[in-house]
Amino acid sequence: MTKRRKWTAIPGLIALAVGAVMLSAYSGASSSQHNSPVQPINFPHTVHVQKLGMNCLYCHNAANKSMDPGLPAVSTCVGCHNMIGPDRTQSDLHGGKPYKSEELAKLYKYADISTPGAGMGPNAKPIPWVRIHKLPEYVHFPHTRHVNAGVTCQTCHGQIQNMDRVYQNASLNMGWCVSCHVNGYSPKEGLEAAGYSPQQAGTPTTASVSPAALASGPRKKARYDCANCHY
Amino acid sequence: MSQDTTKTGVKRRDFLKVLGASSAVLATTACSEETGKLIPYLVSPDETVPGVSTYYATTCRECAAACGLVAETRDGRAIKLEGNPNHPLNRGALCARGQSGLQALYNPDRFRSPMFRDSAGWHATTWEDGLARLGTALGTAQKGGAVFLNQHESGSFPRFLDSWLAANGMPAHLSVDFEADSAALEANHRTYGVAWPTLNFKDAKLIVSFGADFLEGWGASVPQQLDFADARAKLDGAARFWYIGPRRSLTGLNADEWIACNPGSELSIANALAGKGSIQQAATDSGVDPAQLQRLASELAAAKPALVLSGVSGDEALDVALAVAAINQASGAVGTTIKPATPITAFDGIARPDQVLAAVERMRGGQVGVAFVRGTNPAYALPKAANFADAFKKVALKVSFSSYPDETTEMCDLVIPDLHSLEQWGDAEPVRGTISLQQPAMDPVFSTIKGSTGDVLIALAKKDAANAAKFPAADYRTWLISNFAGGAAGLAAALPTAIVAGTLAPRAAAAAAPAPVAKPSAIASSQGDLFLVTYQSPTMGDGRGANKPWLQELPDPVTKITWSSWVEIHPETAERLGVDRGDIVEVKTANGSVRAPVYPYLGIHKNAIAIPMGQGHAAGTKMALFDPKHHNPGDLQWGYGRYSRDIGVNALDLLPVGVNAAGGIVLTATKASVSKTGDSRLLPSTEGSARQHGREIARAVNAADMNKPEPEEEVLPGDASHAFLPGLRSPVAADAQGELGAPTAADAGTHKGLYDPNDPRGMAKRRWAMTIDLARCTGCSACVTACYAENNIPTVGGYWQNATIWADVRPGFNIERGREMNWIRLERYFEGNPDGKFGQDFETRFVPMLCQHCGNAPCEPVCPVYATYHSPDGLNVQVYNRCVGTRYCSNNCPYKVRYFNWFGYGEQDRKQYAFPEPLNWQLNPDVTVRGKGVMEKCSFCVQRIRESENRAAAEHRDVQADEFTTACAQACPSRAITFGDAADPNWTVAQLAHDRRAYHVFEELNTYTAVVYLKKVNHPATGAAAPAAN
Amino acid sequence: MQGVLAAFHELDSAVEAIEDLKKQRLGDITVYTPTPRHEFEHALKHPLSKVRIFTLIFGLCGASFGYWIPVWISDYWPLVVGGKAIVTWVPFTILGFEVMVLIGSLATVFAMFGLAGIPRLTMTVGYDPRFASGHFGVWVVTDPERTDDVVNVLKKHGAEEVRRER
Amino acid sequence: MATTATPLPSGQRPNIPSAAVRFPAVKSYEQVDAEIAGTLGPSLGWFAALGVAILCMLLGATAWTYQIHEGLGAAGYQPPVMWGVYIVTFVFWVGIGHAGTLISAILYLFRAGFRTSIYRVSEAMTVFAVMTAGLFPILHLGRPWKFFYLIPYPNWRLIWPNPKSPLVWDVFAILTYLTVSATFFYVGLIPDIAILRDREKNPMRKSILAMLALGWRNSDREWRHFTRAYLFLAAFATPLVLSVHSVVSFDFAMALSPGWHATIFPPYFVAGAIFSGIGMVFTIIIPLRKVFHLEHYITLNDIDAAAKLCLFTSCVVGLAYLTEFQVAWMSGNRFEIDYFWNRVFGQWAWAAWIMLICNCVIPLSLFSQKLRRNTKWLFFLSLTTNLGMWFERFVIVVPSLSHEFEPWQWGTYHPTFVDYSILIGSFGWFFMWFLLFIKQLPVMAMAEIKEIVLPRLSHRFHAAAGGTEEAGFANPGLTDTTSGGSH
Repeated sequence: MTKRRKWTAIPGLIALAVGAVMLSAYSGASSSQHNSPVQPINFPHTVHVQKLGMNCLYCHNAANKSMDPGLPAVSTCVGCHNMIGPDRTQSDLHGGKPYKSEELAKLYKYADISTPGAGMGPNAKPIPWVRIHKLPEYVHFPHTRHVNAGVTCQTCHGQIQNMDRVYQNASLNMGWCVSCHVNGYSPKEGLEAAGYSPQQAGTPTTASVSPAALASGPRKKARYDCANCHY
Repeated sequence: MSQDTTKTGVKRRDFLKVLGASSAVLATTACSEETGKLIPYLVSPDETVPGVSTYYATTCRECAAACGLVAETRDGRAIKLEGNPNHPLNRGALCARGQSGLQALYNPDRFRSPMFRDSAGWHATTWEDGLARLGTALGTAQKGGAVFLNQHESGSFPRFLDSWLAANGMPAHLSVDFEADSAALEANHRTYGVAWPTLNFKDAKLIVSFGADFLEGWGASVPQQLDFADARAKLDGAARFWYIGPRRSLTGLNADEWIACNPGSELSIANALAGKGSIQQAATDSGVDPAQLQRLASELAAAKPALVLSGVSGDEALDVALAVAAINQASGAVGTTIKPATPITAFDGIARPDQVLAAVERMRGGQVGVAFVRGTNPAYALPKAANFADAFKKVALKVSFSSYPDETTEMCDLVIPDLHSLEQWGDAEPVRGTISLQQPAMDPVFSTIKGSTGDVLIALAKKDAANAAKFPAADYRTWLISNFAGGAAGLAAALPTAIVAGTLAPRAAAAAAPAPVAKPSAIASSQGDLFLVTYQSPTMGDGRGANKPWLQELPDPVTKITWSSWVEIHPETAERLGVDRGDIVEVKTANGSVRAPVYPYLGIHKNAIAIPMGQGHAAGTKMALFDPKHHNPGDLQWGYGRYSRDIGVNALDLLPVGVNAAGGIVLTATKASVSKTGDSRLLPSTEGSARQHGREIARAVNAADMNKPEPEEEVLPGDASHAFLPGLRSPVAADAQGELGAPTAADAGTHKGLYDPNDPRGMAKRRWAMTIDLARCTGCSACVTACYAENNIPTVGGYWQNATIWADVRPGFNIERGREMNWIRLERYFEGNPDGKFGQDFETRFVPMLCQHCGNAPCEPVCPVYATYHSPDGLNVQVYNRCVGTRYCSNNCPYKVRYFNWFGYGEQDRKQYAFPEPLNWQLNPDVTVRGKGVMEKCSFCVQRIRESENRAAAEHRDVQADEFTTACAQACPSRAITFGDAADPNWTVAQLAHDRRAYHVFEELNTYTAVVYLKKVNHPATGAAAPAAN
Repeated sequence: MQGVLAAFHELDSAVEAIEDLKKQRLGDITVYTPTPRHEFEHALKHPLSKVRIFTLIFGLCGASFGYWIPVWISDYWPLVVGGKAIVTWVPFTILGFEVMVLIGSLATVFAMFGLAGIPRLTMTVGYDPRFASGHFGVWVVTDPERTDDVVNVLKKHGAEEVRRER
Repeated sequence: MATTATPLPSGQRPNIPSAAVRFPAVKSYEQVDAEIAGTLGPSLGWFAALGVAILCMLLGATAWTYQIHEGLGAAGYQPPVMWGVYIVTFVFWVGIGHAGTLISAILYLFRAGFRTSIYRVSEAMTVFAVMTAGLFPILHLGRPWKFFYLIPYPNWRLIWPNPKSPLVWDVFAILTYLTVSATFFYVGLIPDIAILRDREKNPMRKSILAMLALGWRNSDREWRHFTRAYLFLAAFATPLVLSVHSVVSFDFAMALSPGWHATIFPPYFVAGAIFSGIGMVFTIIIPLRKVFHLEHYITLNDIDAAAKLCLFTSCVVGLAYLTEFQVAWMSGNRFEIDYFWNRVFGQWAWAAWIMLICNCVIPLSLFSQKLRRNTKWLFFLSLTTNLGMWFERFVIVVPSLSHEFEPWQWGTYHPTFVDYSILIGSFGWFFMWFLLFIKQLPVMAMAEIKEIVLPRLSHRFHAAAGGTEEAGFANPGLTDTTSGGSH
């Protein structure tokens, strides 16, 4: 009947178990946050948004009028890239040197474009993009409500304009959604999340509201009862 | 691709199948799941926004009436059918059968390709090969005596068809509609010169129906219902309604008084009322109290104008119809309540059934070389005694254009399946002077079916040098445009409403009626002591509804039985025969016998039994030709699809081939003997107790008492509050009582969860509520099917939808167990005649019962996980993904309107899956498909509320009064249901809730429901003892 | 630790021995008894157990915590159910009570463990398995020089066996 | 007319049988140890019984697996009867558990002597019955894999269980009850485990027992705190036992359904629970004392006393039944009146009559002392009690639900093989644990029995006291008060 010091481990084990539960509950380990799959075409948001200054709504054209943001049809890509082919003799990228774009070659293959300017061929196929931001099926997320309320895309999606490969910026779990509904969306933080400051030039503005006024707006709270999203 | 877009205006199918699979959403999946692929459009269709519905106006082809439809499509798939508000017939309403058009479109048993039969059996083939085979076979066929049996439809197609037949040296087609009342059509022709005058119920001072079931299939039922409801909703000075017949149908149950006459005695009564016979004689013949007939006669004499209708299907049907026409004329109905000047042209050109029988005899005689069948199913819908199968087999070449396997198609040699009406072009002229256009709402579900029958016929004509010139059009659509008054531009302009003024070329006169093939008097050849009444089921029609699960699952409005056949017997007779509910009896006539369970029914003559038609489709031989990937349970068979297999009996097996003077088949002039078999089964019925037991769920008031002040009620301290209207103004009753503080306290943060923090008006802004006017409700059940369609409600009656081990595999098993999922159900309570004696009248009250969205909901506090709670806008919300399935809420719901997913009806990998491909294409992407183990219930169409709010927010405005409504309210053909915001006086519902007839069900439980019922209004005979109204 | 362990077979002998030892102040006495006997309590005159204090304090803590949880939950995400107030004090009494019992009784047990010195990791000195069965044991911790006195007293009162232990 | 009264012929002061010393056949502490510890060690019959129990449990487990796979539709639920055999059995097992705590805690506080010999078995029964009962709320869920939604723990959904729901009260009550009764059971076992440890030769088993005994040494310090703590635990367990079944009864009483919505439910349920629990105690101890040859510990006097308790609770339950009818009758509420009429004359009348006969009629036989001391009759009666109490819960759950407010939704109920298998499985699960218990741990509290057994005293003492009375030492702590008659 000597030492049975093993018992002293029990409180430690319990503490460990509690810790693990808390960690798994709060770490968002079950979320697909930071997921960044390889896409069939490595679409550079950086070039399109930063260099070319394209508006998100140019391609994701339903984001302000539908639950779905809308995914650009292949014809939307072809609209510009019908002329801008893989073989770039002159480019503002790569220091203006001629180069061949692998990614655009892939696009031409999907869209069945033989030579620039030829238009989409008969064997065109849609591009099977890999989905990154996926809410569970029982959640209804109306993009239109958020976009029309002035929530910047980057608030949820992160600074897509700086992403070479898009990844999931937010955890997208329920607590994350609800926190914003309860505490309210701050236009200022939203602009900051988008990488803009109210004083900075080039900050997007609406016709009537100046960036500074926009940023000084009050926090916008939203309903957070269950049936807002679950039905 | 792009030329397709211009052709149909809707090209988005291929890749959307992929999207569709992911839209069929499930509540059970956890957060970490496969995220899948995002497949974009190749070319974005101009008029669609992903996630936003597009609406196409078109025409319903589920029955002959040709109501107007608006098909809601989402991402290229039709997901819901609504009535077209601009259409002169249905004015925005739509019946259950019309709603179910989608399940014809997406029927999993639809032919996926042409099929041909050789000595080895059936084979599927390609579209081109099928057409080539048809061309070859036709080339060698003997065409002189060809028969084309087409499902009756109004519009240009019949003319096109006849021109094609003529070009090929074949006689004109027969436009068959077994649901049509030949006697009424004939009498209308003789009296008014039109097939069907418009009936004006509103101006009638008295409505009398001789077996005319105008609420459920006789004539154009939706407009008739709308008008009837309007007539009865006048409350003051509304017309009384008498129903005369051996069986009280749904229409009969809506009558104030029922004359339960002997079958076949209608003529006597009609003659007596027309002044051609004596009341005494009529009373003797019909076995009715002469005093009652006398009262009818004197009321009729006083009512100018009256509206008397005949829908008798006995052998004297035409005589009754003509006598009724005489009564109408005498009461000044013509021009006032019966308007031949604006006829319903949808029924023009229906072939008389005796013409069909004559064609059958020609087949039997070997005079027919080619027979075509399109849509219609004579092998099922003609009495077995006509021996159609025998005759049909003698035809050398039999071609079917049917979209679904059926008894007739099984006997054919070649099937070139037609497109569904939602996939093809067409037109109809429902009312003289109005053309209703039919445009495809989506691309064909099966790309392997590349054209409608019209396209096929044009393609065939083009192969023949002689005919090619006669059909220069590229396809049927081009043909239609070339025949359209405004041409292509006019058509395009008319398509947004699909309604255009104009008149189609009249149809070729129907061939002269051939001599009747059988003696009109069929009773003589029958045996037995009970009259057999066979009637068309309001849901199945002549049998074509049987392969649609929504219609199988929809309880018969009268008996509330689903997925089954039954024999209605009066309780007195049942007692005499020693049978009870569910006992299986054998019904025998000279022509055959069937076995079916007994349903004791107060509304049947004690000398008669009634069997509905529409079930008992042949099981058919095996046909393993469908794509097995598409979740087909068990062996695939011919017959009429999986949903109709092994269900019930076909009442037509009992009938002789009797034809009345109008050429219609005699349905109710046979006698039958009934014998007990000793077997019995539980009826798959949704009916619990048919009596209210004094619980005042369905209340009624006599019209005469309406204006009397309510008797002062003694209020005892501690009694439940009867002042429910304050409760309606606030989402939570406790708040109305001042217990949760003033609504404006919201921003103070006291009860932050109750309010939209951005809305300074706080929670009192919205209280979604509904009124249901029982004076208008006819019990037709269109709301039920509309709800199924809108809310992805699974049907649970399929024989495979049961457990695996030691399970009963029989249709309707889950419904026997009370597991039906009807979020809105129609309760049908009988009042009066408590002992079930024949001869004593009884009253019927229909109550649509759905979640009452109580302000003090008993279901909410008992849920351990907040899966149900009260939303700030007054909804009682069910959160499927939070629900763990304790079912406590259902136990605590006094209205019993919560439904549980006992099996994985919504899970694709489950045996019990309710939406086998492609039925799941219909699923509404805005509504979660519930997985197993989850409670669900009426949500007041919360997805529509959110959609409107989202649209309003995007447009920076508030939701406006009456901007939208729920699916049930939208479909309701009697406009009994009104939905809206009771807290905002601009909404109609807020006004209706203050009606003097308003009451809440189980008010004494203090639930503060959001559903307000308006009492039914009874019109008892003046002087007669009024049944107790409460 | 050093002392003398005696095993008695008779209850009265053990009690008398203890009383004698106490009278002579011959060291700290521990009594082993197969079953609690009041005779020993009277002889040893120990104060009342302090378990009750823990029971009271933790019972009260439990009750407050038990009330606090539902109140906090209800207020954290205020959802209206059945038209009831957000914080309903009356039914929360049930949770308050249950948690009081839970925490109070667990505290009682752990207090008992603590006060009684269990779980005891060593029991090599001053114990004999017989004490769990039929014998009464007296364990006297004492100075080496007084050991003999103790042994004498114990033997005098009829100890079955006396053992010196260290 | 008699003019003279007749005295008792014996001329003695009347005595009652229980007035004898509690265990006349138990002479010494060593005998207690030997006889009770001697019941341990497996036998062939025990293995057979355990095998049967495990098979039953596996049947239930299989049925549950099947039910999870298929969905709850595999069970016989028929709306509106949304609760069926599972909830019936849940309440049944919770009820069984209650007698154990009653005997070990309440009777401890009341110093009822007959408790000593049967309380360990009863307490084990409590723990295992609550373990069994605790399965059912999970088992009857539509989505049992989501049961953790009921547990209040911090989570990223930021949403917690609804503390207003009686089912959450259930979670708290059942978990507390399970924890406290298991603790109580274990604490009471510590001295006995120490006895076993000190008797054990096998080093492996000995070290396990040593661990379980937590180094218990029977020292006066240990006993001093132990008895105090035990008293407080008993004091906690006593209101707990009343609260737990009250909370279970709230599952029904808080609902609106006629037949459920009644304020009488908590006391009615508690009495019913104790009644059924004592029934189960009889079912267990009557064979046990026979097989283990413990008749001289679990004496007829003890059984007699327990039978009186049984009779008393039966009368309370009967009164509650009558009160329910009376309340319905006098309420003037047509839903209530309809329901109670339906209860005894409607579709489920047979169940109601089984309940009434088993729970109210048969136990009346216990007014006869002869039958109270007839173990065969008591065993039979215990079986009818179990049956009757199961049906009592059935009558509460099923007919109430099938005959609620809405006549259109009146229905019926047909359990399937899944329901029955899980019912059988629950018995298998319970008896599996029970059988494992009786061969591993002493079925009686040896240390506590020793309190009652006279300690060995010296010859000197006997001589001094004149050999007549063991005056100073004969104050066994917890003998029942009636035993004073022999002094």
